[in-house]
Amino acid sequence: MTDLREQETLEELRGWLADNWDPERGLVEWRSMLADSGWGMPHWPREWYGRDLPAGFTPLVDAEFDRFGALQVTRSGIRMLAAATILEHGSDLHRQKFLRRIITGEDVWCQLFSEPGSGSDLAGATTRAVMVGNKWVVNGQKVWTTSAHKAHWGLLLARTDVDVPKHAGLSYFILDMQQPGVEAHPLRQMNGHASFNQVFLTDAEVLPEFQVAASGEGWNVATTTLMHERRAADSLRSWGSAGQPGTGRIYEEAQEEIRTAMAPYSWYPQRAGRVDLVMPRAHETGAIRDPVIRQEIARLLIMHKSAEWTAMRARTAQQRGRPQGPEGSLGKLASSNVARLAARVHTMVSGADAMLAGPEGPCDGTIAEILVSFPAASIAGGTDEIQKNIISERVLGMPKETRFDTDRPFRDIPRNTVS
Amino acid sequence: MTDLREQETLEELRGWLADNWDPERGLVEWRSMLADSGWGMPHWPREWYGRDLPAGFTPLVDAEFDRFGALQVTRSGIRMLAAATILEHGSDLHRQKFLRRIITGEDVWCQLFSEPGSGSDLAGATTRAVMVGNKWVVNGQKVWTTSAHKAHWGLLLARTDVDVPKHAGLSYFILDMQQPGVEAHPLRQMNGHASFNQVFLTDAEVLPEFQVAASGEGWNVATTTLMHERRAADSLRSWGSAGQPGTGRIYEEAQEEIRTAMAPYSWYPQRAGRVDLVMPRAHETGAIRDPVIRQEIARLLIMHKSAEWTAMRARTAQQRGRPQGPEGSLGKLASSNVARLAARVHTMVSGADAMLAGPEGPCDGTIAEILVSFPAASIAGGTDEIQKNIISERVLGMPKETRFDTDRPFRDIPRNTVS
Amino acid sequence: MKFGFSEEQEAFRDVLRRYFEDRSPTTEVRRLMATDQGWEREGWNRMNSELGLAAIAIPEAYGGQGFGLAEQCIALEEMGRALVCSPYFATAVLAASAIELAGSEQQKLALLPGIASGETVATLAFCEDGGSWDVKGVALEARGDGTLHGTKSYVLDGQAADLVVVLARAPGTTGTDGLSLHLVRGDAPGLERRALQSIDETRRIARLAFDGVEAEPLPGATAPVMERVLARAAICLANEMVGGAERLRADALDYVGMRMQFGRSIASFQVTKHKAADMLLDVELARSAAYYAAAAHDEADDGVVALASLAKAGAGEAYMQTAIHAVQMHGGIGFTWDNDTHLWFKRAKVSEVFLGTSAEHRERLVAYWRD
Amino acid sequence: MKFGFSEEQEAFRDVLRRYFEDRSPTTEVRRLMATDQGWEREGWNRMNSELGLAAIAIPEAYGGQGFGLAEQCIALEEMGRALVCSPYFATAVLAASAIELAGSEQQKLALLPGIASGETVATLAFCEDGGSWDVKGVALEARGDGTLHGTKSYVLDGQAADLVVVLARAPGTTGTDGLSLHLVRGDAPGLERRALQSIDETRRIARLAFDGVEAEPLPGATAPVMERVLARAAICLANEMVGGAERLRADALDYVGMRMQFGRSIASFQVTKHKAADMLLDVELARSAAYYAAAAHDEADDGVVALASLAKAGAGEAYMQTAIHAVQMHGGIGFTWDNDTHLWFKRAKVSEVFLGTSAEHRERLVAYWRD
Repeated sequence: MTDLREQETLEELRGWLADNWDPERGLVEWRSMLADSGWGMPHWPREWYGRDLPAGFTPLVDAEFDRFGALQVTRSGIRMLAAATILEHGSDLHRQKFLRRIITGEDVWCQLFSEPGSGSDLAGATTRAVMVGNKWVVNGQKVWTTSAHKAHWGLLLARTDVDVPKHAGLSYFILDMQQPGVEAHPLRQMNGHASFNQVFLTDAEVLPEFQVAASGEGWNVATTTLMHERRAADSLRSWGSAGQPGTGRIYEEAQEEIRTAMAPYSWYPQRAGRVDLVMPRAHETGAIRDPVIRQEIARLLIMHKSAEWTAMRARTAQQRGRPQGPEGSLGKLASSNVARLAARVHTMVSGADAMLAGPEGPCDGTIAEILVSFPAASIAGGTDEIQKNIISERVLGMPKETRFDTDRPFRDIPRNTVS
Repeated sequence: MTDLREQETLEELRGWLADNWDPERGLVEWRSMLADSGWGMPHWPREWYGRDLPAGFTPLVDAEFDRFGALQVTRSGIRMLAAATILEHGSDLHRQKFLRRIITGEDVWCQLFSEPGSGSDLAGATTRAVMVGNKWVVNGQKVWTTSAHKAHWGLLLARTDVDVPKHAGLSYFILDMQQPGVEAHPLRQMNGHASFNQVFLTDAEVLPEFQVAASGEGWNVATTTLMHERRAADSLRSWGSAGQPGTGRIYEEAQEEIRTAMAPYSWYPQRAGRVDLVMPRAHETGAIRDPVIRQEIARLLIMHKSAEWTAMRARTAQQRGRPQGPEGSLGKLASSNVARLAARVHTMVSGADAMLAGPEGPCDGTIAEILVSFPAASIAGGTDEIQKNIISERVLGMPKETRFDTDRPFRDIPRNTVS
Repeated sequence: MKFGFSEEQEAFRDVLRRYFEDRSPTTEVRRLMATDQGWEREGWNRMNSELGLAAIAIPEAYGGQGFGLAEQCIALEEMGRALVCSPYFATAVLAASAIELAGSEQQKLALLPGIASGETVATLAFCEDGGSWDVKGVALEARGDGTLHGTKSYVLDGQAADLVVVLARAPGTTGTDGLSLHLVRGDAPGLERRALQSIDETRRIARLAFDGVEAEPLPGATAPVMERVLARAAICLANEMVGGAERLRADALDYVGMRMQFGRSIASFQVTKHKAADMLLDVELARSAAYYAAAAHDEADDGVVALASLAKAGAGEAYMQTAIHAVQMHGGIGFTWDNDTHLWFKRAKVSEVFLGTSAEHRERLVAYWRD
Repeated sequence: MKFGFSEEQEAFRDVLRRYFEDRSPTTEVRRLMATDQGWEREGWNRMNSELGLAAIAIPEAYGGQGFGLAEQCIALEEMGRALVCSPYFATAVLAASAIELAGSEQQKLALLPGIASGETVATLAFCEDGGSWDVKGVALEARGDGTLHGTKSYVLDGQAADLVVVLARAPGTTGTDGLSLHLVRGDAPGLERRALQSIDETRRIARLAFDGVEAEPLPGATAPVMERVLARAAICLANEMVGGAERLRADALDYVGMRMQFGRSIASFQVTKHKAADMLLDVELARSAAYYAAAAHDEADDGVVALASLAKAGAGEAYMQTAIHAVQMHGGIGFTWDNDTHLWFKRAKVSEVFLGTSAEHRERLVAYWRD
């Protein structure tokens, strides 16, 4: 876009905001206006709630909302993965039925990809979808599903053909979560939280028009969803730490929405090791005077700051339009090392108190939560092992692991008997 | 053997020693008498310098030599690997020609297995032996060969057929090392020592009768040699630390022989990390007062003592006739961890002095030698990676690595271009 | 010293392993850890009547079996392996050692038979709010009138114990001077007991407040005696930890052997194999140190205090490392409540600091061995 | 703070990399390390006349190029990568910083141009036989008559330097009091210089004995100034170390990619792949810290002394770990003299303790950051 067009567009937006923004509106009402005007998703097509603006222009639009003190659409969570997937691979029926309520936030979505038997190996899914009469009938079990218990719709990856190689036998569906064949049970973690669900699908039904793309195209569609997942995780973080609200009904509703959406993630900072608590705790317990513990604190701070600066280097490179280099891919691995070391250091700093959980435990139990949450840092979102495979193969160009499961019918591949 | 037979045998030995032992004899003269009498190798067959006694009886015989103050045959070094291999796989010609001079120590032997292109993968040897006229003609390069420059005979593994799978195309020869086609060059290590040789074979010749077993049987024969190698390494250590000599010509000759044989191994204790020096050095430098260094010293001592006790458990189990369990296989891996940690601790203890090599360096340069020798501990005699493969596959029964090189002609296997 | 187990000892271990496999599967552990007390008299009594476990190391003269620490450590290793919920450690290790080493003949005759039979559940109240297992950190006062004033914390099974052995000091003393041990009934007036919530739900700890509690002194409590009590406890804990680490290791190995991803067993990935080899080495080294320390104790080796610290520090690192690897080898499943790995993971974490952190024991080791 | 390199800086790096690839291949490194001095005037002069490297960070007013530490660190990273044999670190880092920060205007005008042009090879004599890079460890005396008495050790290029900047203290002072810096010509009467044999043959160190050597004082030497000199040196060393570590990492990766065992590339083994990933992470984290510290220095960040220690400790661990992995990935070949890996391995070992050990720098970091 030329600078001139930019200026005109932003002026138009300012006018529109001046005419329409009112903090006493309801959240859904305001978002409906954003959907209709296209200002909520300016890079989407005009016919689907957007304004056909280039993607790079969206940050400028958002900045204008900020300056104005107006709320923008919350571009977070599974529903945005759904939107991206539907825009790219869905039918007009899907776009018509789902996109608007994704923008307004009225529908809750969940992602039904992982299974107990295929953690790192998503394409090994065994949940079956079979056409019976004029409907797809789905049976199987999904896991690590956030919000399944309150979701309206689920993005489902299921196997429709076992006689072709694994990636070729998958199909992609939009599943009505509020039907009898869908049961969501909370999945309790070792830290006591239950942020995820297991979803049992027993003769759950999907109308043929709710299939996304053709049968056998499921892996391809899922790849689109997954590509947006990492980005969504980042925006989730910034959503959770969103700034001070203004005064008015809409801010209250937005805060309430954030609280609800963030509740399952309350332990995520602990999972990452809470490096921020190390120094204050060391002063509190007197461990700061112990030269042995000081060494471990230093090790942790060195690793943590170096990882932060590595991420900063990656961002700087990106902003200068350079290829990002290896720094980006290394972040996940670094953060799992930091979490593990942080748990070690917190243990040393707390000494015998490291045994205590609950409100009497150090920092109201936060230290205990670190000590029983950090193992998730090296598992969730791709295990350390998967990260190292990716770094060695994609960043360092080393040979790929020989695969034994890609060139023969799925039914012949050895599969899990345990989960 | 019954206890009665045992007693008779030992009495016979005592009588023989009383009649024959004389510390003023030459070493070779005495060992010739041991060969003729069979007392030097009592578990060998009577026809080949032994007495057909059960292997378990040998320690009793040796103890009797000790009590008497008489020298026994030195059962160490490559020559003993040669003897074991020849006894098991050799022809009578080989036994006749070599065994006696192995016992007397007149012949020096070396082992020509490793090649620059096949370190961990001995069966990948590419040195070729081709029958030309009525002789085998050998071309290739061997490496990590101790004593090649002064050896009379070499145990050679060479490829005689490239059209069969790798293990099936190897043959085993006894090579005359003092012929023109054999050139031994010292191989200098990063620590400055040159304990090994590279051996270049250029149209070296082997008479057909000096082949051991049939063509294509080489890997099988080599396995016998390798089985005895570990045991030889142990006895080498005890040989090197053999007790006080008595007085007399034979003791002097034996000491001289040990000195010569041990010279290439002078840095081996440093390779292992010299844990024994840590405490004295820490007192000397004052590092013993540094709580941070004390922690690292403790870590090292814990690992070192635990490894020692693990070896002790293995020996105790063996003595009680129990299966040895995993303890034995773990020793090599533990000692490489100890060496690495010891180098770290020595660095901390020495501080800036850790930079200094040579006579002015700490402990007359011994610390420096540790710091540039310890990496060999995790490589020599099987890398850490190979040890972990062995432990996981043979001890823990985990699946073997998929092989791509065992079921097709050797000529079709991708091979090294670099060494 | 040569060491290793006799046929009888191996047979004893086999009996215990089968017993606990039968009596203490993880379903039972999960049931008990959800109870208020964390264990039940019934199972505890059965364990003692059928196997006489609390009696193992107590001298025959006091109603025990008169075996050594080596035998007791076999039991502890197996209990650590099965994560048995019981007051064994508090009673048969901590309290029994304190009474045996510091009690008068009369006290031993009066108290040890009850402990040996399992009838008396007892514990040792050693450290206080600072969390230090160094006698220098003791502040609780035993006054001239025989009453105790102060608090103890992290007391194993402190809330359930019938009998509490309490470490105190004379008013005005510091360091290693003026120490004394005292017997207090669990229901003594002036004693207030409050459960602390531990990360490890299979083993309970409590905070005990003494407000002028009348107590009976044990005559032999000095700093060196307390050092021996702690050394014995550390050796026992090290063996228990080795049992837990071995269980985690073996279970993780089984799991990766059964688990398929990408059409192959996870156990076939070289990285998994090497991790399994490292785990075996970690556990075997810790095991050797734990066994050696127990054997040295029974041979009345002077160096046993140092060896106890060595074993405790070694086992502490190995157990936690093994637990971290074990969760990782299970992947997402290993982070769930329903998977059993976290039960041992949490025991590992708590054992790492109980009786002193690994760093503290390393420091002690060097202090003992520096000459 | 955002940080990263400008186009100009990247271009500068490219020029240097090509230059050193051409001028300092390992054949040349091996040739020079076998000489008495470890480097040659000819190559040193060429490097300065063609690239002006010694001048980079010296202010323009004193004949330098007036760039920041960031630019100098690019040069050091590339020198570390190529293991260039030269007196650069001694001259352009140690001596130049000391003179710039503690010299009088007149001294700077007199001395820095010679250093910037490469004509003057100089060094800083800081630590003594105890091997401490803490000013408190300085014992060498500067007497009232302007003469120096005492010894200095581990002096980089101390035997070859034309000019030695010597850290001393006034008789009777201790700690951070009474410090002073002095200029001494390499051939001054009463100065005895003796080469020390270093593990790292590519970089020479010497012991200097001062027996009443007449010296010219620099007026500005105080403990805080020396702290800044050391911080600058530590940042420079960290960047040099990162260059070396990266070279080791990249070379080992190339090697395993070419090396076949068992009919497949060693690089195809999962354990090798994961080790390569870990090595990349180690080096990248150390790199970020080294770059950040240099950038902070140029922004006159108050925290630069702490950041220097952070960068030095981080690079120290990463370099040595990378060197150990690199030898291992080469297998037996990596332990031979003819393979180049050991050249960097030894530099890594020496750099680990030069300017203070990693543990010392970690301790300093916490001391700075504790509030």
